[in-house]
Formats: sequence, C-alpha cells, structure tokens
Amino acid sequence: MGLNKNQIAQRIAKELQDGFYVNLGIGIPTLVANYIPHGIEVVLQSENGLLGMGPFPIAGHEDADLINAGKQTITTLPGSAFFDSAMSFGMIRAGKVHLTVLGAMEVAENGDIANWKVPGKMVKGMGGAMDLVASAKNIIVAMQHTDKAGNSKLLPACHLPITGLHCVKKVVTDLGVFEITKDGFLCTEHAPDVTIEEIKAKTAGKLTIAADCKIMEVA
Amino acid sequence: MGLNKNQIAQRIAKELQDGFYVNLGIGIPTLVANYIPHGIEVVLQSENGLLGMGPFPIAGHEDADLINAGKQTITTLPGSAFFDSAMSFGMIRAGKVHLTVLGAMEVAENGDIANWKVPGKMVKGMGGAMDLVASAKNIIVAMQHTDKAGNSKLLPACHLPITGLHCVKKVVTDLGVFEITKDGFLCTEHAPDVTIEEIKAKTAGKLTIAADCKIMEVA
Amino acid sequence: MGLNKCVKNAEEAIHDIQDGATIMLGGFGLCGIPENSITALVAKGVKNLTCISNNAGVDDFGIGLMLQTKQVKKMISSYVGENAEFERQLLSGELEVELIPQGTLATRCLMAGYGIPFFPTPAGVGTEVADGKDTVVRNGKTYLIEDAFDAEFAIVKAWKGDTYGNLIFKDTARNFNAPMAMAGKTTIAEVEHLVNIGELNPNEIHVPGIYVHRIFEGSNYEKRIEQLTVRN
Amino acid sequence: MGLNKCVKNAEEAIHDIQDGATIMLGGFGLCGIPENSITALVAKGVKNLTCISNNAGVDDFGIGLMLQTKQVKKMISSYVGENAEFERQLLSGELEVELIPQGTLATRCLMAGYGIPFFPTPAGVGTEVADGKDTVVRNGKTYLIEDAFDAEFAIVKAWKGDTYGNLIFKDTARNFNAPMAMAGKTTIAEVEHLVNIGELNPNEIHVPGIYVHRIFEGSNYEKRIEQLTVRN
Repeated sequence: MGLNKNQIAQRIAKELQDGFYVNLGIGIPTLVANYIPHGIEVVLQSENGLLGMGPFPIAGHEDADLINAGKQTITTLPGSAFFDSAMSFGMIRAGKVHLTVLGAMEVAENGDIANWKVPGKMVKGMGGAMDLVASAKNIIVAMQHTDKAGNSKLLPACHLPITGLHCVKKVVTDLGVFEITKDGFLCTEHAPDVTIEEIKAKTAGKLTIAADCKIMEVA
Repeated sequence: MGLNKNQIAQRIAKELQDGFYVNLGIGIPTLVANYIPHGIEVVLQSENGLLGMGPFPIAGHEDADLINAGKQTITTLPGSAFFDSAMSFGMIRAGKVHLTVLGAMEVAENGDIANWKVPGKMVKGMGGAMDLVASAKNIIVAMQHTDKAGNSKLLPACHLPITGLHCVKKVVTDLGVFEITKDGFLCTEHAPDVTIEEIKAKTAGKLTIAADCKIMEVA
Repeated sequence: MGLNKCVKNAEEAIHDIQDGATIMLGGFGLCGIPENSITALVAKGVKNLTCISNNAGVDDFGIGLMLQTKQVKKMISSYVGENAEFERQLLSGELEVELIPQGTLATRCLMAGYGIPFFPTPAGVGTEVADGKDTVVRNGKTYLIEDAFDAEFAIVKAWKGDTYGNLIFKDTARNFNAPMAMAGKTTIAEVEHLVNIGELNPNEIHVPGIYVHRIFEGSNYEKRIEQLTVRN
Repeated sequence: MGLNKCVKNAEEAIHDIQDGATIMLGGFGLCGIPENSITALVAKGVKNLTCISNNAGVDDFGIGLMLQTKQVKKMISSYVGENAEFERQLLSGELEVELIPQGTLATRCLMAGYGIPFFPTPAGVGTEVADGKDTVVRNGKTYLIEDAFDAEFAIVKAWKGDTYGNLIFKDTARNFNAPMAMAGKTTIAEVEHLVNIGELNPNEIHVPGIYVHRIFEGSNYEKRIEQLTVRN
C-alpha cells in the first residue's frame, strides 16, 4: 500500500533537529509542519519574507498582508521576523537554512532534480525552487515513488527540464527512504507492507538496499 | 587675498539645488551646510548611515549612537532615515546622491583626484572617498589653490596616489571656480582681489579663462 | 519644495509612463500589490509594457487586469500560475514571458539599487535558465552571472510613507516592494497611510526616501486574499 | 532549546575564538562597537588576530585595547587614524594593515551574508586598491571584482535583541554591525537590552536571528564619544 501523504510528512519530520531553520515547499512538504517532534524547536522560513511561520489564522483573523509562499493566510509566532525577498534569498543562498523540503517530478540517482516544467504543459515558473536547490546544504524531496501512469520518478537521469544539479540528499516516497550516494539511491527504510521487490521494480535509477534496511515507523 | 574657508563653502553652497541629496566630506565641505540658500531644501547624507543630518546637538543632548562620518555628535531632522553602511554605499554607488563635495590634495586637469595618501606620511586610509568619487555623478572639490609651500594643487596630472579617475566636475579654491573640461581647467569665476595673472601663475594644469569670467559673489 | 515627493493620486504618479515602458511592480501574489497604480495604468491604456513582477496577478485582479486589456507585451516573473487569460495569451503568442528564479529576480532588483551591475548566483546552473549566460566557478561551485535590472519605473505599495518618500512595509507585504523601490530610475510609491515628515521613526524605515521619487496615499484598497486558509 | 542563542556573557560568547582567528568587529569609529566582547578578547589574550573593522579604535578604547596588548596581527579597515600605538606598530612592522574603501568593506560583508561570492564595484579603479584585482567593463564603466569576506567570527553590538538572536540597532550605531552580523560563520551579538521572544515587533527587526548564533546582554557600556561637538 505504501504511505499516504501525511505519513511521508511524518517521516520527514524526523529529520528535523533542534534549532533548525527549515524551508518547506508547497504540497506534502507543508504537512511536515504538523509533525514537528516534541521537545525540539524549529523555525519555518517562508521565502516571501518571514522567519517563524505560525499556523493558519483563526477564521476572521486572516490578514492579506500576512501570507506564506503558497499564498495562504498564516500567522506569526513569538520571535518571528519579516524581511524582503532579496534578504530572504540572501539567507537561503548563504546557507543559513538548515533543511529544505520540496516536492519533485523526478529525482536522478546523482541528486539532480526536476520539478518545475513539463514540456507540452503550461509552464507556471520555477518560483524559488531553483534558488533553494542551488543553495541549500540539505535537501530532502517528498514525492510519490511513481507517477500516475506507474512510471518510476527515481531515475538514472532526469528526463524533464532540470531544476538543479547534484543537490538532493534524500528522497522520502510512499515506498521508502532513499539516500543519494555516489552509488545512486540507497534504500535505508521501506514502508510497512511494501516489499523490497516492489521498491526494486518501481525504481528505475541505480538502487542499493542497505544491509540494515528497516521498516519505517509511522503512525 | 583670496577667499577664506567659509567663503569657499559659501560659494559651493550656490551649487545646491532644491531637492538635492548631498554628501559633504570632512573639512571645508562640512561648512557648506551653513550656507544652504534660503528657499531650497536639501538632505545631507552621512555615509555612516543617515539621511537628514541635522545640526550639532545642544550641550547635554549629545548621543554616542548618533554621529556623522567625521565622528562628530549630530542630530536628526524630521524626515531622517537610518540605514546600515552597506545600504549607504549602495545608494552612493547607484548614483542616488546628487552632489558630493570633498577636499583634495591634488586635482588633475582631466578630473583625477588625489586626497588620501601622502608617501612618507602615516596613511590613515581612504575611508569612503574612493567609493564616493567612483560613483557620484557630480563631484565638487573644495580646497586651497596651492599647498603650504606655494605649489599648485591644480595639476597636469596627479603626483600623489590617485583616489579616483576622471571624476571631479568642478573645483572651488580660495582663488576661483574651475570647471573640468576636456581642455583642462576652465576658470569661470575669480575671487575678489585676485587677478587672472595670479591664477595663471598658481595653476600648473592646463588653464583657460572663460570669456565671461566674473568675480565671485561672496559675503 | 524639492523634497516633497507627493503627487495627488495614481493618475498623476504614472502620467509619464509611455507605451513600451519597462515597469517593475511590487508584490508577491496579490500581497502588497500597487492596486491604485494598476487601476490607473489600465485607465491610461498604455500599451506594450514590459512588466517585471514576481507574479502576474489573477484573471480579475492585479496585473491580470492589464492582461485583460492586452497592455502587457512581456512579463518577467518567477511564477505565473492562477491566470487563465495569461495562459491564453501565452499560448497564442500574444504575450512573451521570461521566467527567472525568484531569488535571482529579487537580487537583480537589489543590485540595481546598490549600483552593482551584475552578480553571481548558483540558482539555475545546469538548467535552461543558464542558456546564453556566462558562468564562473568559485571554490568548486558554479555560478551564473546575472545582471542588475535596468527599469525606467518601479511601482511599489507600502504601508506607511512620509512626504520625503521614506517607506515602511507591513509583514510579508514587504516582499519585492522594498528591493524594487530601490531599483527604479523613477520609483512611485503608493501607501496606505501618508504622513508628515517626523511622524516615522527613522530607525524603522525600510526604504529611505532617497530611492523614492513620487508618493501618494492610495484609496479603496481591496487587499484581496488569494488563498484564504484558516485553522480548523 | 535549540533556538535560544543566549550565552551568559562575553567570556562565554568568545570562548572558542583561537589564536590566528579572523574576526569582524562592528562599529564606526567608537560608535556601536562591541565593548564587552573586546574586553573579553583582551582578557582571554588570544593572539595573531586578523580584525576586519572599519576603524581601529583609539589608543585606550575599542580595538585600540587589543593593539596595546599586541593581539592583532592584521587590520582590514578603511580608516585607521586617531591611534598612536597603531601607528607605532605599523611603522615598526609589527602590524599588517590592508586598507580598503569603506563601501567595499561594507559590501564585502553584505555579500557574504547574501551568499554572493564576489561583486563588481567602481571604487578603487585606477588606484593602488586595484593592484592585482580583476577588472571588468560594463556600459563603458570599469569595475573591480571584489570578494565577499570569509570570516569565522563576526562580533556585533545591537541596541535590542531577543533570545532567538533577532537584532535591532539604534541610530547610526547600525553602521557595519548589520552587514557584519549577516557575514559571520559564527555571529556573536552583544546587546544593550536582551528581551524575550515576542517582545520585538517583527516588522522592525534589522537582522533576523537566523544570522545570529550567540547573544548576550552586555554591561557597563561606556559608549565613548570620539568627537563631542555641540551647537554654539
């Protein structure tokens, strides 16, 4: 069966460390904020100009001047700071953000990522994705293991237009956790009810199963 | 006799135009602030991070956190804004300052300026002078026409280490007003009691006397 | 007096924007967009504009209004979704679009305001964004060389401003408004609250008035919310 | 907790600064200098420091104190007057000095904080500052290529700060403190008023805490005035 989106987010949340500044992309990455482990503090960076993104506002308290990078109304938290878009990408480029989580259409076994453009479809733009992937020290991709047609999204090389080169450190999919190593994808965890055989069948890129590959712990 | 320092400053103040943002260097340039013509408004930029430099404080009201580029205690004015040193030189580099007035040891007939270093003497540094002369659109030099030994400071070429190339637009000295043209110094005004002969004798660089060269009006 | 940057309204502020002009427009999505100035640009009917703006509005608000009236020749943006008319014009070839990374967009504005004509950024290396651009390697990392923008006009929206043009933004509406305000050869600021000099704390100013050429107090701000999301 | 950047005092803040370190020190003249940290550096007796600071203090205050104790190997500054011991060490060859234009100094800090490894500036073209540097011509104007700083430590002084390291500066004491705070691999901030999170207005923060690694409330600020000038 594999994990649902919330479970993927829950697994990625375990990568958070106390004191991390974190940028969460749109989609599954946003859900990671719901699973921040107890006992640690992290600050969410929204690249439109906020450190310390809080939860959605209570109905009636929304403010058009206070949105996140997905254009959703949000709130601040104690310790928040606002800044402009140039400083926002300045801190991203300078490597001050510890962890970036984003979605992808394809990830290559060398860490290349494609997530902004599908030939033949209306191109909406890369937004901040190219800046994030080119600058972040630690990038985790959250995505489904295969596309709707069942094709693997973990590939020997990206087919779609590239967003960034050699940047992804880890991929968490509905099937498992995959580190990018110099030998390609290293499966370190697999989802409950998902067999290694299924992972092998659905991974087009070079795949190694870790000797201590374990079952993902998700609720 | 020539002009005194206050008269040089007074003459330069006539170059101010309504709405100008102005950077005044240390020495005679600072005195220009005392002669802003009635009926015009200018904003003084202090490159340590202030637009809208006001007068010195009343005794007892000085604030160690509020100084000018000469490290003197100052005040703000209504409409002042503080910023950091990077933005300060950003606005200078971007040409937002309309007029820069600074002192010099030597000015060459092509507009080169030397004002930061004398070989054999302790070098204190260029401070913001190289940024200002390299960026400002309109640079006026305020200085004595000759050095203490009587040598001309308006030269065919600078002998001292250069601060900036081809940047000075006008020089106001105790003897007169000199525009930098492609034909060298053009004397457009001379001080009362100063003869054209004296100016010629004390100007080592190529000098032309304007056909309509007139007597400087100073109090 | 020369330091009073006040103009009566948006119409006067944009009076000299001509057909074919390049205009920066502040805002992120619909957050912090210069609503009054956009309305005035639509009313003026100026054509063939090149608009530098992170987004292109929605069909019936923001830059979308200028797309409806076909005033835009080219958009330079990082993300242009949420706009059917935009898509139609793009597919039909009526509209030219240059997509650039969001951080590159913001930094090209900032650098214009800082008088730095180009800068290296790793964003876009190895992608089609790199096509035709110079690259340079520093400490083993590759960078693209990107140019500062050179725009005749920047139109921004601030929360408060004084008659000298000093600006304070509110919350995430600062976004591109601050760097664009610094980047325009002529910068027009519309503000929710125009105050006299002396009423803003000089420590709290985000963009000093030296960067701002015209300012007016806007009216009837709709401040539309693109994605209303509330807590369960 | 991980986001609480508080340390007890200057001694703890600088505990891991070792002989030979490169340190940025904020301030302009004696305005906004990190007094407590300088005192702690003198007490620790760390040697062979490279100090990046716009000025070098006066004989008996600021970085001058570290010159008296001969802790500084090299100064990178724009202006170093007003200091007899500095002059003596320079002339005797004990002290190395690199003079760079003030705007270049500030921008080399900013660019470090923005992850931009180099930038072009017209400052210093045609002067000895240009020696050995690459130049580039854009639109007929020549620029020097200058590198962003790469400093292990930045030590700055702010007016207010919270436990997350968000900083607010006062008046012209912002100067180099803001860009240096952004530039340090480890940034130490001493503040006059340390407050809890939630006490600073997020719109008024000059340097967000993401750039700051250690913060403490200083004590006994002398805030010496270098040129006391008053109205007649």
